Amino acid sequence: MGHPGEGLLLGMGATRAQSSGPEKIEVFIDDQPVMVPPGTTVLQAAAEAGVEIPRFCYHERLSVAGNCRMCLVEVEKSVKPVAACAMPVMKGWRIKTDSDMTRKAREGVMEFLLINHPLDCPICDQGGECDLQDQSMAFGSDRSRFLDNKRAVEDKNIGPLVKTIMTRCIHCTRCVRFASEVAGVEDLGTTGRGSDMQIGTYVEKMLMSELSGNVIDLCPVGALTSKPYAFTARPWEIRRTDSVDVMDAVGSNIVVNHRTGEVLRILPRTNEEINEEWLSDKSRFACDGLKRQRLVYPMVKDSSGELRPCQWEDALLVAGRALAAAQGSVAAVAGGLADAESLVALKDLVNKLGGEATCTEEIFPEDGSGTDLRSSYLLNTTIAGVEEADLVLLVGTNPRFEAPLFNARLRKAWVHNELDVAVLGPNVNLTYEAEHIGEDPAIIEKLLSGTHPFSQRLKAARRPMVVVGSALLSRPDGGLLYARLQQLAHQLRAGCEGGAEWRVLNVLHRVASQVAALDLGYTPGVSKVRNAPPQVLYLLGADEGAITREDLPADCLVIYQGHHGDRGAEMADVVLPGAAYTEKMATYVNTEGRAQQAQAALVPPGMAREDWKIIRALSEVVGAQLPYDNLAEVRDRLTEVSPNLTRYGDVEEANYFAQASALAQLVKGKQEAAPIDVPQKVLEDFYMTNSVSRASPTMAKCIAAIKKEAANRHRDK
Amino acid sequence: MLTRLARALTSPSVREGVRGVHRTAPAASDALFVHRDTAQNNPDTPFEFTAENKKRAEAIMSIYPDGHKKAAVIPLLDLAQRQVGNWLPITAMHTVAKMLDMPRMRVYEVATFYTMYMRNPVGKYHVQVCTTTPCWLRGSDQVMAVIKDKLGLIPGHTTPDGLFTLSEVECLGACVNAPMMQINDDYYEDLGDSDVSEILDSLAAGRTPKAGPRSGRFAAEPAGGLTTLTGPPPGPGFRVRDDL
Amino acid sequence: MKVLVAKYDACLRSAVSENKMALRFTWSLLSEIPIARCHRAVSTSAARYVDDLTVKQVEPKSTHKTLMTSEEASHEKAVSGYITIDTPHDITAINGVPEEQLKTRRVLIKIPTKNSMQSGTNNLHRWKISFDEKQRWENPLMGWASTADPLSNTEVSFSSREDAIAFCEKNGWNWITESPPVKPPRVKSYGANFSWNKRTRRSTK
Amino acid sequence: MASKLARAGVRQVKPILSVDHGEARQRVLNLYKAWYRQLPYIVMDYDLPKSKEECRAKLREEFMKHHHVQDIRVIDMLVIKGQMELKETVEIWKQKHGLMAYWKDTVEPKPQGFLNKFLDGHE
Amino acid sequence: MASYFGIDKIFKALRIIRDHGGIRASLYQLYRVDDLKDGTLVGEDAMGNKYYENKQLTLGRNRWVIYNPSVGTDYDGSMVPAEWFGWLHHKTDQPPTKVAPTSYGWQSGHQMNVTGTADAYMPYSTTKPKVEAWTPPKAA
Repeated sequence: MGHPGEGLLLGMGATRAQSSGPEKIEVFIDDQPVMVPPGTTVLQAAAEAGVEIPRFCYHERLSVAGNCRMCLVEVEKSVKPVAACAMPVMKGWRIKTDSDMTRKAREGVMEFLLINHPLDCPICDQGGECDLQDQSMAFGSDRSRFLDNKRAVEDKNIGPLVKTIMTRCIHCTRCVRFASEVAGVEDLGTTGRGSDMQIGTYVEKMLMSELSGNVIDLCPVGALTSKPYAFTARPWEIRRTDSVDVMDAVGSNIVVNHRTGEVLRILPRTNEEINEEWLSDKSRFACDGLKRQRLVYPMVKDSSGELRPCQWEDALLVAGRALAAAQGSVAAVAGGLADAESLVALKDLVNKLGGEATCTEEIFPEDGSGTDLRSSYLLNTTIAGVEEADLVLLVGTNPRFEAPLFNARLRKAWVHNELDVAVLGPNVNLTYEAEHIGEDPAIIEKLLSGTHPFSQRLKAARRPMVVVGSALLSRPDGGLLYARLQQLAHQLRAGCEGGAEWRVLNVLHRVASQVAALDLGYTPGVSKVRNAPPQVLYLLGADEGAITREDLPADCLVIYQGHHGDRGAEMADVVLPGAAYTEKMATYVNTEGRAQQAQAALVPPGMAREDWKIIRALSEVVGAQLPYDNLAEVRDRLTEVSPNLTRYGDVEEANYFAQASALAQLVKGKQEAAPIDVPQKVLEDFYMTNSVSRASPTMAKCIAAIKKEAANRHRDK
Repeated sequence: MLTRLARALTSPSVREGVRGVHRTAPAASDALFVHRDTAQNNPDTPFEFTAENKKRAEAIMSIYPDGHKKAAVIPLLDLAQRQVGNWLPITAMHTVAKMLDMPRMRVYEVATFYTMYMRNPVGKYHVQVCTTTPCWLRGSDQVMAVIKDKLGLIPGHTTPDGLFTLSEVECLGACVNAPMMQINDDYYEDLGDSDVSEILDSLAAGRTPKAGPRSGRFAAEPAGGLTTLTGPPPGPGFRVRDDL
Repeated sequence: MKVLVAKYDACLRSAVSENKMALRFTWSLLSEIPIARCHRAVSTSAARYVDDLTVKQVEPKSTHKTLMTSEEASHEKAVSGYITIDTPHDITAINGVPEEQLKTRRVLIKIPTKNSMQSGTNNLHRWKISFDEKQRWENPLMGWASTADPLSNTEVSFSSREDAIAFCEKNGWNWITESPPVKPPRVKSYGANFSWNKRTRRSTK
Repeated sequence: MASKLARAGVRQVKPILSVDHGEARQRVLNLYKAWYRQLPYIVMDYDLPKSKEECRAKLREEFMKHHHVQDIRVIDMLVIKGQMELKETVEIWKQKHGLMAYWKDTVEPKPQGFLNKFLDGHE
Repeated sequence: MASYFGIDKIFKALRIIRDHGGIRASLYQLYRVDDLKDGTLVGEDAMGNKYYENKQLTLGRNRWVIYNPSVGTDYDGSMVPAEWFGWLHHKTDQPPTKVAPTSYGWQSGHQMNVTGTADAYMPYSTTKPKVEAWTPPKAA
């Protein structure tokens, strides 16, 4: 587990508290004794005792501002109430969270906050889930003494995602702090002073961040709300289903908010190990893509070469006959959004029919240990482990857009733990200062031999991390470079503080299905299919165009199973409509190797079915019936193949670095001269990366807005 | 009992008890705290520190320790404002932000917070009349009226010739010399009717009238001459007990 | 009583003169009056409240008991006691739920997820059960959500996970459970905003 | 997480009618006999298009449906429900179709087997 | 005499059959309208429906319509246009052939009730579907 504040404490007065060990001090919250470590704030101590102190500006994951004053509490023998969020407790303090003074202070603060807050709750999107609303009910006065006009503030246009109604703002500055501390985009601020103060960008410009949606969650009132969700629903009409995000390989925990069989919005779900409380904009706002371009009925190509809707019986028969007639010349390609259940079912089906080639679209080098050792394709340090690292070397990856929440974690460690980051690859803006050591792949060899100036830094690091991106791995010489990096990482482990416990090598994947597919024994990359084209090709949501019609013989029958009409469906002869990630109970494995299960929020639209069921039904039609009839049995099969796939929430230890490194030494090859590159360099490249986000109108609006923003003369170039 | 309660509740004392605490309309500032592109003030407005000012800026920045250059933002903005002539174009803020290696928004914050940074063009002479209570009691209304008559200005506006801008400001800390006004960096105090028009006339003619009290006082001493400290200061041992 | 009323009057007067909310005082004072006395004064029920609990109440003799045989009497005694059950508690035979609703439904037992839009945590103390989603559709009449699944609106909360599991097993549902997220300790310091040589120094301050 | 742990274990509970299995069994048999004897009259009263034998077979089937129940309190509860049902039937508080529903003549059978269920719908 | 033995009825029946155009036609008529009556043709409307009257018959059965043979048995009461409806239902004794009905500019032509036919109005949803289906690209 990470200790976010560890480094933070060292430079400050509170050091003595830490250095004197875990000695705890006793304080009394409403006469109830609690033992807390020194340096704990009053608010945290109260939380320890199960007493929640009202707050607006205080947020666990942001710096302490202490400007809303809502958390005032009485401390015995103190003349004035103290702000609980900023005040560290002292030994023996008796804190009264429900005394007359406390209540009066809260009522007073509430009254001041409401002086300029409009009474438009009935038309406010925050209504029903508004901290101000709730706290004024709980702590405010039941009448107003304010008879004058309220102030009005003009709304700002900060992009297509966040809607601002600045008159509602209570100046908690959570959004300002989020933008500058977590997102690393210093575009929001407070202008003016006194009652004229306002939150905004001063000049009209867009909030250009891949995490901008989080300010909607942070805003305790309705000043910042979601633009795509505006006036859509009320929180009490919504059903909430816990799920897992698949837009990147981080596997952020989400809550799907839905009503009447329609996803209305997606909110983050707290998971300290993965996404903390944040969510990237793509994960949050691409959900309207789930309503566009959907495959809702099976389709079969007719004699004129056009896909025609048909019944399941027909589609299964056509696909089944072709599979049976192929005599084992069957191959499968899995896309980035596939779940472990359908992956295992598809692999079982193909193998049962005598096929060998089950591939993924995403490439991973097979040289050296390849995908045989689990530790060579995982983010071994784990995402939370970044907070313990002191030096991170990013090779051929732009985590800001490939895994925004991993990047947020890096930034957090950079801010709080004095983490140093170095980049080998294009010099992209990572929102924090990173040392750019070059783009030349030859640097890797130099780092290994210790001749590069940066090697000294790497050697000196107590807990270094090497993060390899999929852009590097998909290079023609990816296998060679990766082998060298494996050796480098193994070399660095010797000098590490944690010894064998600290794992240096990390792979940051781009797509959600990759780790599960590799765990299940899929072959990364489609070269197998390309070299030996099968008679029947089964695409499981493969939409990235890794394999095209041109790669296949004319008589090859392509079966596409997925949820969106995209590149895969366009080249298919038979289309089987599957379920999107919000519509199935499914297992996803993130880049750390952490299996997580998504609950189904909706049922698949129209005639679409859950993916593993389609494969199971097809297997019966072909006559190679798969031995599972329900989800529990499929998961038993998953456990049989790879037990970690059903240990939900846990990261399985993978620790075969020495072996992998030994095998890596055997890898020989020619190194290309082309510089290390990443596909996603600027924010514009972030929004549309898979079939769901490509179908999303909101993502299209984001790209359009960014293109328009390029002409904004106020933007700091 | 209930009738008594009802009577008590409707009695004048209770009804007055619920009167508002706040009766005045909130005075909105005349300044706008967002930027609007205008012909004079837009991201293309040319601004560059002069060579001389650049040297000054370097000197200012060198005062602050390494890594804390940002602290120089206030003096640098002031320097820029003086260079442009009483106001601060947005490009000047951008230049300062770049020099100090800080995000533009942080400079905007500073520039909007302090009222002495004028974010829109002002005249050559920025006339700031204090109308806070002491000045008001001593006739700041009259001062305002004279300026209005003379220049045809209302607060927040500039004369067509671009010479004068009038602002009504809160206390400038010269209450003993009320009424007063500030023109650019100079305080003109103890203003009578003729003083105001005389000052304005001489400014318009290109002369710089003498700053300070117009009543003949040196500074803030009593108007009718000194009432204390008239003699020479007593020597050592003054009022000390004889036996010491 | 008289004293109290006088006290109440005095209080009311002072309350009014202090421009406080007189009504609140009225209630707080009324609550000081002993309940029993109040009862006698305002109760409309036919049964009189018995003040004196020291008098032993004599239970009227019933013919039912008199006519009982000794066997019946011992049975009645046994029934009023406890019996020992060693089979799992399972009420599926008597709760009238169709069989397919029992075998195919899956219950998720967890503490509700915190709504990330709000900072309050008071809803996160009790365990809730929820069923797997069945089809919903928009009702063509009004556009409201319709479902054919009566269990989908089940709202039952439990004080512990074990209670919830016992309830699900009693009703014959398959269950899975999720643990609430763990909260690591976090060091918060206002001073960090102003630290001299750390990156936590905030220019927004 | 695994599901369906058999949570047996001896518990002390309040009885409903019976204090032991023997007594519960006696109650069940009594109820069965009462129904059995009443069946000819029920067929006659309701003019059921079923013979006595068919009705008896159905009666046996309905009782045997719960033969696995071991919990004394559940048995008691089932006896109480059976008693209520009998009373309603004898007093002609029910209608003919209410009784005919036991035969489920008009109920469409649900699809069986994975493929049939798959083709039929979302289950 | 003939009436006493009911022979005239036979003659009458024969006459009716003859009027209807023979046995075959009469049987068809019987099959089509379940009735075989003799009457005078009062008129014919624009749709080709023929209106008959036989004052010998009892009120309520003395005026009738034989629909256009082209509709076969697929006829409907609403095929009678408004001007003949009044006469047919004894609201007036003047058939439109005798007293032409007043015609106004705002009147529209007669339209039978199309319920149950292919022309019937079918209510349809005007709301957008929640999920937009993908349309495959047209083959080149």
